[in-house]
Amino acid sequence: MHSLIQLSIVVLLLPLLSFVILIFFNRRLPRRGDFLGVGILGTAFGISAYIFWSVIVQTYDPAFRIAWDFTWIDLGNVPGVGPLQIKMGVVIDNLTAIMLAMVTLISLLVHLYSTGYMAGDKNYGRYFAFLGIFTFSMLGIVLSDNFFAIYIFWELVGLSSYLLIGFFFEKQSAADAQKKAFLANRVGDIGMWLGILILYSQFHTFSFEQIYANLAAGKFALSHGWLTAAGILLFMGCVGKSAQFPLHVWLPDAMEGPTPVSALIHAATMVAAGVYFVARIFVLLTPDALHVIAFTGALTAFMAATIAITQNDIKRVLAYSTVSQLGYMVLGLGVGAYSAALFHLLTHAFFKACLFLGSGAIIHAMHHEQDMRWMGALRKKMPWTFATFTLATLALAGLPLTSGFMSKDAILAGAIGFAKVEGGGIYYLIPVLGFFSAMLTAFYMGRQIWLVFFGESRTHLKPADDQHQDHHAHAAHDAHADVHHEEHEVHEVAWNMRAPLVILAALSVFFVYSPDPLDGGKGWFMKMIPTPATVVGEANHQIGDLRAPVAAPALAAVVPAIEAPAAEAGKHGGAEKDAHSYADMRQAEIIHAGHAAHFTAIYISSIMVLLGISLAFVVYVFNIIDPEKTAIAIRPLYLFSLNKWYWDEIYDATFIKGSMLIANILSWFDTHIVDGIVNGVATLVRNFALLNDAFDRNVVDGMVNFTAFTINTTGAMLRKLQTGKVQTYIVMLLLAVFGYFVFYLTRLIY
Amino acid sequence: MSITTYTVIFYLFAAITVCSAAFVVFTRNVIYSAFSLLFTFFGVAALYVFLSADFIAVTQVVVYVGGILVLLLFGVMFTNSIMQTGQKSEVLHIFSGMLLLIGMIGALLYTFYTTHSWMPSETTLQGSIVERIGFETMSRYVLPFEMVSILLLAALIGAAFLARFDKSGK
Amino acid sequence: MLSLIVFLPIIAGLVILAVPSSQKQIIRIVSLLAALAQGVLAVLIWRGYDPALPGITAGPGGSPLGSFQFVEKVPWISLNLGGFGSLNIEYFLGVDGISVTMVILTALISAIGVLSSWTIQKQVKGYFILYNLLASAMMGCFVALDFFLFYVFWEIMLLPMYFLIGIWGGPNREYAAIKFFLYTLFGSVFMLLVMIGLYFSVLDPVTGNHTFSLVAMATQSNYIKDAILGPDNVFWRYVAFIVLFIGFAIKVPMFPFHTWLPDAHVEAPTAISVILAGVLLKLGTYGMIRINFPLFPEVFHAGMYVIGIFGAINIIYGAFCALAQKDLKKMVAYSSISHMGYVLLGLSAGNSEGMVGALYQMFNHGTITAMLFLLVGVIYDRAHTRQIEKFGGLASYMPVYAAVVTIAWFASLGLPGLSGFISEALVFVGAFSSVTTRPIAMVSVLGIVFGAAYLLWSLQRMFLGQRRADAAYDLVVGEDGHEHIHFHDWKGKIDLDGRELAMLVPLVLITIFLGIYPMPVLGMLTASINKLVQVLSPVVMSQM
Amino acid sequence: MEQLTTIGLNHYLTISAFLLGFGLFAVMTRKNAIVILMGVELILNAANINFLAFSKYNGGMEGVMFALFVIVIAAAEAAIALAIVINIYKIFKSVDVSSIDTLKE
Repeated sequence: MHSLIQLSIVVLLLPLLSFVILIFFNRRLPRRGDFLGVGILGTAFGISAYIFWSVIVQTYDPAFRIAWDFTWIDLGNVPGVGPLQIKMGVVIDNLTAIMLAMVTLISLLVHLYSTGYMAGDKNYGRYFAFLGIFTFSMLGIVLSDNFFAIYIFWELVGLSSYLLIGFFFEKQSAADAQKKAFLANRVGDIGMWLGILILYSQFHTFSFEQIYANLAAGKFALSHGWLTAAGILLFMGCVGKSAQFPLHVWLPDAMEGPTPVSALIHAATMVAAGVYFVARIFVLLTPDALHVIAFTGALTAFMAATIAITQNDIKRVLAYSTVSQLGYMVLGLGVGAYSAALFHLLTHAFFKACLFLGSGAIIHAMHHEQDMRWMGALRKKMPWTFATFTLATLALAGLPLTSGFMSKDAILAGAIGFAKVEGGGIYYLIPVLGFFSAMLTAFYMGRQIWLVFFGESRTHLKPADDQHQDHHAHAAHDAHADVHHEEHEVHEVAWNMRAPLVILAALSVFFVYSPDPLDGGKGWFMKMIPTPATVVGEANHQIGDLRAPVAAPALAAVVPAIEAPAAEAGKHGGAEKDAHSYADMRQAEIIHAGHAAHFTAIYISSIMVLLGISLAFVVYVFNIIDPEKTAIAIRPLYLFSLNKWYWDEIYDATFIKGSMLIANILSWFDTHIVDGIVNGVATLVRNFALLNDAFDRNVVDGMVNFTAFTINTTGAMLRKLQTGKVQTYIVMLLLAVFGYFVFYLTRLIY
Repeated sequence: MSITTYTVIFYLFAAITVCSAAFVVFTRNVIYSAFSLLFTFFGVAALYVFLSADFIAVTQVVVYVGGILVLLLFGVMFTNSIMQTGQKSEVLHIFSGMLLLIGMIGALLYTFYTTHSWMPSETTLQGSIVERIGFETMSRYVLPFEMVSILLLAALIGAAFLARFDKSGK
Repeated sequence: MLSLIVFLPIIAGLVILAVPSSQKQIIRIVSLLAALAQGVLAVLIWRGYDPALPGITAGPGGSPLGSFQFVEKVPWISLNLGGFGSLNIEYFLGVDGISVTMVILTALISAIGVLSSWTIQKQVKGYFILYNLLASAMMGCFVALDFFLFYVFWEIMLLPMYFLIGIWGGPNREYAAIKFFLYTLFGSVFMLLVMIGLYFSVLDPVTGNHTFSLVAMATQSNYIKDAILGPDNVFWRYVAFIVLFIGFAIKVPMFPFHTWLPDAHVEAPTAISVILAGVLLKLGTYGMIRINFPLFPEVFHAGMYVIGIFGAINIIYGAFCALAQKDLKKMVAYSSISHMGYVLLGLSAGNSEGMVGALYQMFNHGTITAMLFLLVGVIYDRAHTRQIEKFGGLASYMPVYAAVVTIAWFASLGLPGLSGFISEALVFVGAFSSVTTRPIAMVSVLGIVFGAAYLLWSLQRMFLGQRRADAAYDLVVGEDGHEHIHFHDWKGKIDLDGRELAMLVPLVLITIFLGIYPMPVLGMLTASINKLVQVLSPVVMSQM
Repeated sequence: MEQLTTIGLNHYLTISAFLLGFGLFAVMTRKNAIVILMGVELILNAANINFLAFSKYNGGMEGVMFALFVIVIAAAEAAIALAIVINIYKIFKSVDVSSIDTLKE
């Protein structure tokens, strides 16, 4: 076993240890054991950082990959298959190393931050325990080398998300939100599970490596459509977890959880797991599946952005922003901009965590006021928060010199290239939506910054009944809740909450990733995470001829990035496919086109972003356009956005109500029809029995009784003879003798 | 004694026997029955003599007339006060009784007279048989004899026991 | 060994018979000791079991004992029936991988059931005598290898169950007991007919006599060719399979024969619900695996998808019905129906993954549902109601209870890391891998979502949020200034007490352990299942 | 005439038949237990006559011996019977056998 593997397993198990200790002993430990959680995560981060350093910095090899597995379930010598084992294992490649470091870092920072944010909560210890199990599950997803393990941790992440969203379970809305989150995830999970099953049913293994090798070797016996279906179904897992359309509805509601949790789970890590998973399965996605993914991502990005511009809750804006950004990542994967999408995952994780933690700081300082309409003028009171929040906002909006700029542009460039390669037309919708969303992002983030940090303090504007309600809702968990909280001084948060903000903001700057602020492709990340070679070469024969592939020389020039993995795949699977299969060529083309579109994307996106920010300034700073009047002017659109495109209502009316209707119908069916039949049969049998009984009593018993009656009557008659007088008997005896005598004599005579 | 005298005497005794027996049965008075029975027993004893069984005849007289009849008279007197006028014995089943009486006698007589012709064997009992009875009793019939003696003894003791007046009862 | 484990409870029952009925504590302790001794024996059997030996059919060279273990075989009833030949019934016990897991489960659940019965106050003596009789019969069913013996145990089981529900049950107990009894009896009558048919169709290869031995019956070469259920008599073999299947399906219970289950569960006392869901339902599927399938492999093969469809109906239908329930126990009962659907689905797959999953699901459903019913019992003891709407916000006031409920609920909905997940996953893996049942598996996965829906919804309504206005309990402010919960006429501890923890903690630990490392159970199953799959596969059929 | 004058077996048999008939009649119809006993004696006598008659015309001693035993047993019977009748009288205060119908119960 490689020492890195050993270390990674230690990293994986450390948060679990934290969970086990804290869930059982938090009440016996000083400070409810928060130092333990932070310490353990610190250790984990230290080890992860070492792994990151060894893999990325020292080795610096795009094809780096080590794996180790063990037999978890041994099914013995299965008839028809042979020896069959289900294995569990760990794989470390560049992506894993980066994710490992990212997850542990953000988790560590969130742990640290939470010691301030959650201080005084009555379930303080349990909170850290839950953070521990979440981190464990998330690391599990990152490290897994097979579908089964990833599914397990996938669900466990769902559980930790459930537990943490519902951390303030006394609140009805929190309880609703946690259930909604879990169920929405489950819907995605069944798709993912079916996808896994399709692959397993063909190869009898869950391992990524073996499945890809088998696919590359063309051993997939089912039709090509099944493979596309498998890809789309697996993507459904991502739809659930990464809150893509149409399962995005749970993520905004998940903001009911504590804000650090939102930062860790619902911004940086868990929701990114979906994207990470799609990246893991990227090689088996057929072009058709990729199209579905691309459109889903684009639609999600656009839809969430339109919703975000009208939300008033500071966290909800960020939540929809997260959905939108996740849409970008998914879009990126869909269009084949693999590296860019993952790059965005990483950069987004940091700046979005920073934003959430910043918003948490604001909420904390504002005593659990979340509505931006009642904020304002926090710039001076919370300078640290303001600075970091702004930096992260710039990254999110995608202004140059930030990390977000590089990654987002890489995605958009990929999208343009994709549209070009696919032949334009409707495919241009994807980059268009992407750019439009970029503008909206800039707008709503500008709006947020302005509403929160600039202008006048509007705390006093809040309607009284609203306040009361709000206060009541938070009273259960807010140790700091003060009846006169508007009079309370708003001040900067303590160091343990400030430090994470600073670190995360620092990680939102371009030079961390690339020396060239305009091109992420020159940075270490894009170099270390090359687009892997696809394993679905079969498409060559079906649709390859329909579109003219680009010339082979052009290909050779743009595919250095995919050469190494392709060679590796060939080594493993003994791939018979020709190196220039359609899917491969398509991928190479897209990468090539993406590179070509790089500067186009930069220009367009910069313009859009500036447009968006300007619009925000026009509306909120210069007040040239009155937002309220505009809202009235375009009221249907405004309401459409404010009500989140009515998805909740639609789902409630269809799926929830529908399910309940079916449930009630079936339950009625069960008690009245099925059980009714049973009882009916029982009644029938009983009635038959009654009939039978009547028959029995009147006919059968009647006959019996008749016999008895006859005998009785005869007996009664004979009884007269039974006088008890001996003489009577003698008379009869003698009569009999005489009778015999006469009989005898007659016999004698004749 | 001529054969005619012999026959006449036989018929006389036969008549006495049958008529007295009929009287025993048909009279209502128990006392009359008892006395009438005396004649029957005598008649039967006489018939025994005709049948060369003089010893039996004597025994008949001794036992029946001396024993049984006295016993019966005692019984009558024990159970009925002799002065009582209602010494009449009730009857029942008179119809079937008569039917059977006539039918039975008729049938028997019919059988005796029509279906069988009795053939006397060459040797008949002649003269006194007392000696032979003694001989037979002590040889061939010694076991029945002894058993009957014991039975008689037991019966007599039992009868005495049964018929004794209960001292404690009264 | 097996005789001991089977008859130990009956011995305990006889001992109890001698104890005066006023000595309730002694009666309970005797039962508990018997159950614990049974548990020790089960562990010994588990330790002594060689997982490499497959069992299922006659062993190599037609050995009548097969590769069964802990075999006890003595002639039991031998009657000369003149023209019909002779009736040979054997006392034939033995275990293979399929039954040894069930033996362990039965021992475990029996012990938990005794603990759960501790609060029974009505006619304690009679209760425990019947309980021990039931425990013996269940164990007997799982180890009997003679069809007649199996049938005897099967029927014996009915009687105590009838009385336990009918005397110690809820308000509508007579109806439920009668329903249960009639339903099961209906099934067993068919079983009897098939059993006799099989007897006259099978010859013991060693003695040449007719035999009831299931081992001999599972080997197709032992059948007389033109006998009533011989290989030539295809029609009657189908009829026998269907009839036998219905007999077992009633016990499972399979839609549409399931309606006795909610009634029986709602009326039965907690311990009996635990036994019913934990062990009795397994007898249905166990019977299918032990008797129905290996005896009629070709019919099974033809009817795989039908069984699968019924499994899918069970899964989804049960989940929907559970979603609509207002009574918590009824909801759990319907969840049982749903979960037993997974077993059927796994069996219908006819491959190793599915069958191992089904068997493992049987084991896990036993432990998990036992937990669910115990938890329902806990709240029912306190609040005297099971209406979900009568609770709310319990998690704040009963944290330990809420934690255990959460674990149990999540185990039931198949959360990874808990045992239920692995079995469900294997069932789906198997069902999907089989071409026959693939479409069914694709529909059945909906059960995962709806399973989560009803469980989470009930969890939310009962434990999360705030106390409802019409809740079955009051809140009082204690001396420490905190709010506490108060149940009417409940004197005990508000949160779980020691006895309840003693019942629940082992189950929780087992659930977690087997969720992380399933091989202790799966390892015992695989050899037998692989052998069974081989027996059932059409290749083997054609070779006959 | 020959038949009438020559006394043969038939004469005795006829007498015995009459005695038997009267005896039976008494047993059947009379209510008084004593009279019934008398009827029984008549029957016994009828039998005895037959025994002796057959013995006479057969020449053997069996009938004689039988008759002797019958007489002895008749004596015993009479004694017992009378004792019983007296006991019945003591219990029922009557020798009317028609009122003694406890056998009916």
